[in-house]
Amino acid sequence: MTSHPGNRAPSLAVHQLAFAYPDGHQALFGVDLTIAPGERVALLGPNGAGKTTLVLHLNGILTAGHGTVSVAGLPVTKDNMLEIRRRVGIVFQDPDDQLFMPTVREDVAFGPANLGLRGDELAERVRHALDQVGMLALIDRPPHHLSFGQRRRVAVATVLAMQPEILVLDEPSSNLDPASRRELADILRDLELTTLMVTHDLPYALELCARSVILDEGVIVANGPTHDLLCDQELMRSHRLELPFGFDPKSLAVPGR
Amino acid sequence: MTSHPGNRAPSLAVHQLAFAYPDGHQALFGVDLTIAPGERVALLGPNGAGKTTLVLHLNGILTAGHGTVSVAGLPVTKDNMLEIRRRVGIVFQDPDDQLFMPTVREDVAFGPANLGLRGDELAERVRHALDQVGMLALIDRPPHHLSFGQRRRVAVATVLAMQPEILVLDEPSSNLDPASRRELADILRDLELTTLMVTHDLPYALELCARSVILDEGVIVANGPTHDLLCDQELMRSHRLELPFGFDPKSLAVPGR
Amino acid sequence: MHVPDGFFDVPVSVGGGVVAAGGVALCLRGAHRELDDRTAPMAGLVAAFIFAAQMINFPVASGTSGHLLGGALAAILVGPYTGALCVAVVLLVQGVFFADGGLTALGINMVDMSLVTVLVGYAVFRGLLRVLPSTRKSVVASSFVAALVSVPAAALSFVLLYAVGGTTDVPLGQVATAMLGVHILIGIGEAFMTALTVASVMATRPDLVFGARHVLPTLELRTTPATVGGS
Amino acid sequence: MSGGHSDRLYVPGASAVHRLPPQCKLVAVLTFVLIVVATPRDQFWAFGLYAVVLASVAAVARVPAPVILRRMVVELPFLVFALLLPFVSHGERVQFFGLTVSEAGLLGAWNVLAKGTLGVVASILLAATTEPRTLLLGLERLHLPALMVQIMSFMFRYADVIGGEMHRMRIARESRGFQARDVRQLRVVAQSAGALFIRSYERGERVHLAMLSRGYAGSMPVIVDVRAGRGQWLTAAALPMPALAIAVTAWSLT
Repeated sequence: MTSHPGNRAPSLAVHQLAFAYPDGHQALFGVDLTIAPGERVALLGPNGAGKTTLVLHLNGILTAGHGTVSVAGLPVTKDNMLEIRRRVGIVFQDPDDQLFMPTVREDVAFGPANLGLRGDELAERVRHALDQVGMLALIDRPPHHLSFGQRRRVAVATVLAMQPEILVLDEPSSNLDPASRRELADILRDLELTTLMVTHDLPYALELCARSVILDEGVIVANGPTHDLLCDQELMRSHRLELPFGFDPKSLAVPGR
Repeated sequence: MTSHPGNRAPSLAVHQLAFAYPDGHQALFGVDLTIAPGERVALLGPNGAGKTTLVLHLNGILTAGHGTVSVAGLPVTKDNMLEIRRRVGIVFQDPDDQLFMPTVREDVAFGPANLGLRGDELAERVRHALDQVGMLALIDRPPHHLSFGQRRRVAVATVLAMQPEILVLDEPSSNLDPASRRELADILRDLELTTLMVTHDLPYALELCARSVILDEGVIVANGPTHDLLCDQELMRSHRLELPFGFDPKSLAVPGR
Repeated sequence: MHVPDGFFDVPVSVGGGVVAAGGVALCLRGAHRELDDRTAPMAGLVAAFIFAAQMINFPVASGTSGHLLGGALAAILVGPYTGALCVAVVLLVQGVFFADGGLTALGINMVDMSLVTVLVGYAVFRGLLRVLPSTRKSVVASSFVAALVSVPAAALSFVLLYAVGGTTDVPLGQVATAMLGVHILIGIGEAFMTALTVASVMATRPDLVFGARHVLPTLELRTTPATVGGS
Repeated sequence: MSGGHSDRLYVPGASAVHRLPPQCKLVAVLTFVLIVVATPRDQFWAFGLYAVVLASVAAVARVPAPVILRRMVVELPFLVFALLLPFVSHGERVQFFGLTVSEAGLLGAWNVLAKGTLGVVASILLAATTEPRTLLLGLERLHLPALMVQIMSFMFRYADVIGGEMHRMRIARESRGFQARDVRQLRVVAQSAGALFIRSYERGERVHLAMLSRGYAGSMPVIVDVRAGRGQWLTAAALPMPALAIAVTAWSLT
């Protein structure tokens, strides 16, 4: 499903993006970020660094004060908003915000139905997406009857059903118990989809993403292999990114894709 | 403030506690747990193990179907509920559930004011509690406008202001960025207060608590030094407690108190 | 005061239904004008809030407790159209899904508890704000009076409808006096609850109090020349 | 533990009543209740027969009697009102169990009690045999405005979420020694309500963002639809048709 010929346009290209909120508070000061097809990248940074603001630019919820965003070559503009929102699948932090329909089936169908899919084709999309996250058995359940970990997985399926070019996850590991955390990691790895993962969870970033970027005060201050960044104690500390107790990336082999 | 003579009654003594919800679902099947004054204990266990049910028994929000709970020698009964709620300070997982007043000051004053404190004594309690969590400077701000990490710390202060015998924390590290996580750990360590910490965050448990208990399917299945439990891979796996990627307790010295 | 079936005769029940349908249609249009494509989720969440808030029991006198009706509160917080719409949705759900209030009396219930409370409550609120100084205290005080008046107003509209289509011949003057008396008492509870809730929202998110947006302070501009080196 | 109560209404089952399309059931119940309301109050036997009709529906749907009785408590406030009617009404006085009461008032009380109770039981049966979700689809088929149905749908989805937040806020309050004893505590209760409103409103904004992110452009896609055939409409008529026959007889006897 996701073969990536080498000469495709980057899945995501952010160029010199700057943005100020209407109240005058400037959150982004010229962000550059390129993600190749099939890559998994972690977006790290302290609270208030501008991570959420950046994410909301990727699918045109916020529109740039300056600079450009393009997804697989298509620029984010008013005219092609529907196609952009198909291509960029954002999984928000609280699954209760994302699962707003009465049943799992309808929730997963919501996105593709907005794209015009109907009937068998729609049903097949829904089944496939739920199958990818291992939640097919719960298709007729109301979302509020699921456990938190199950809801997070269904939230991922709602976005997969749109067959996105890039998956953007906001704190995917938050509030998960250890087993659910690992199960989600396995799912994300198996998807083999271009992924941008916004997270505070540095071990999770290292486990899943070969490359990381650090955003602080509205600019990208570091960009490189996750393992290298995490081992640079000076860099990490200066951006309020401290490794958790007992976690030593130096002792680990660099995880492959 | 917290000197602990050796022959005091245990801060918390739970004996043969069993409980079923009105719908018939039994959540606890005879729990025994004793915590000595000044001890910090982690309560581990998978989702649905009964952890929240147990916590709500500690201050009498739920009352036992069978068995007893006592706090510093005082049994949890209807007659001494106010004193029990002073003695047991619960910090809930979502600070938004706990903070509802227009300012930080009023929120922290809420508990001690319910105990009858007024005037200078109340003001002093509030200032002291906020000082303990390093939030004194934000005393006049609306909690709603603080960052998540700041709200979690204010939530701890709302409970400290009641000068509890035992501090009970539900997932204290959830949703915190790495620096806020460490800052909270420093605060909790400095408090030197009897603490029961309900958590999925195994590294955090190891960092802060010398002893852990594992609750699964409504019974305590393990009780011992946190380091030993975490190193017992068979035990951990069988209760859906998996260590996060890159975290190896065996490589660590046992942290002292 | 969710009226059950059998209280009103068929013509008044049907008439109430027609008026309610017209009123709700008007509110749908008004809410859509205010909220645009946010109408469905926002009105849905506000309706869920009212539904939950009606379950909050607050102490009235020793032993007894009351609960919020919420018409005036909804109108002040989210505007009259969305407010009336949300209360109407709550009544519809209570009637159809919880058997609380008769199906044939649904129209009458909506007219009394949604349209009349919101209309009267919001009119009083805005009227008072027009004559009072533009301060937070005025907003809170106006909320108090608006809620206080809205409850007996609903009771009065009930009595009027009963005079037209009630199924039992009762001395209307006495009933009106009794209904008003009881509902002024209920209104006092409603007024305290509404005013205090509006005050607490004003303290944290004043922009979320629809009826008082014009009371928001304008941005402060500091035009003094900057000192080099800071303070 | 779960804060909401919308789940408790539905009594799962696979009876003929459960299987009927929701729009058929809605129309059947509404027609039935209208007929009951229009029946002359002094034809006491008619109301007995209506009760028999409802009891047979309950039997076919296998909704246990205790469930129905328990839910009938919503009617209680009006029971009190009905009991007052004989004492305050105009008209001739009669002796009734040793009390002097108004004859018209006595009939009025009977009228409200009988019709109100039949209406409540009919609504309970509707909610007990139809999932809320399905009932919403039925309302949509009956041309309730789509926006209205969507608002109700969001309300159902989030009533439990907000109820849960409210429940947790109450536990957190009580854990800090709060007890709502008298009027003086009203301020605290109202502040919680204010905080709950802000949380609900902000969640609404986040839900809207999540909808936009999945291609929402102002109209909800129709994903599930329920159609009713002639046979199902005829089956549903088994409730209002006997009622109509009873009512016509009752009218002709007055």
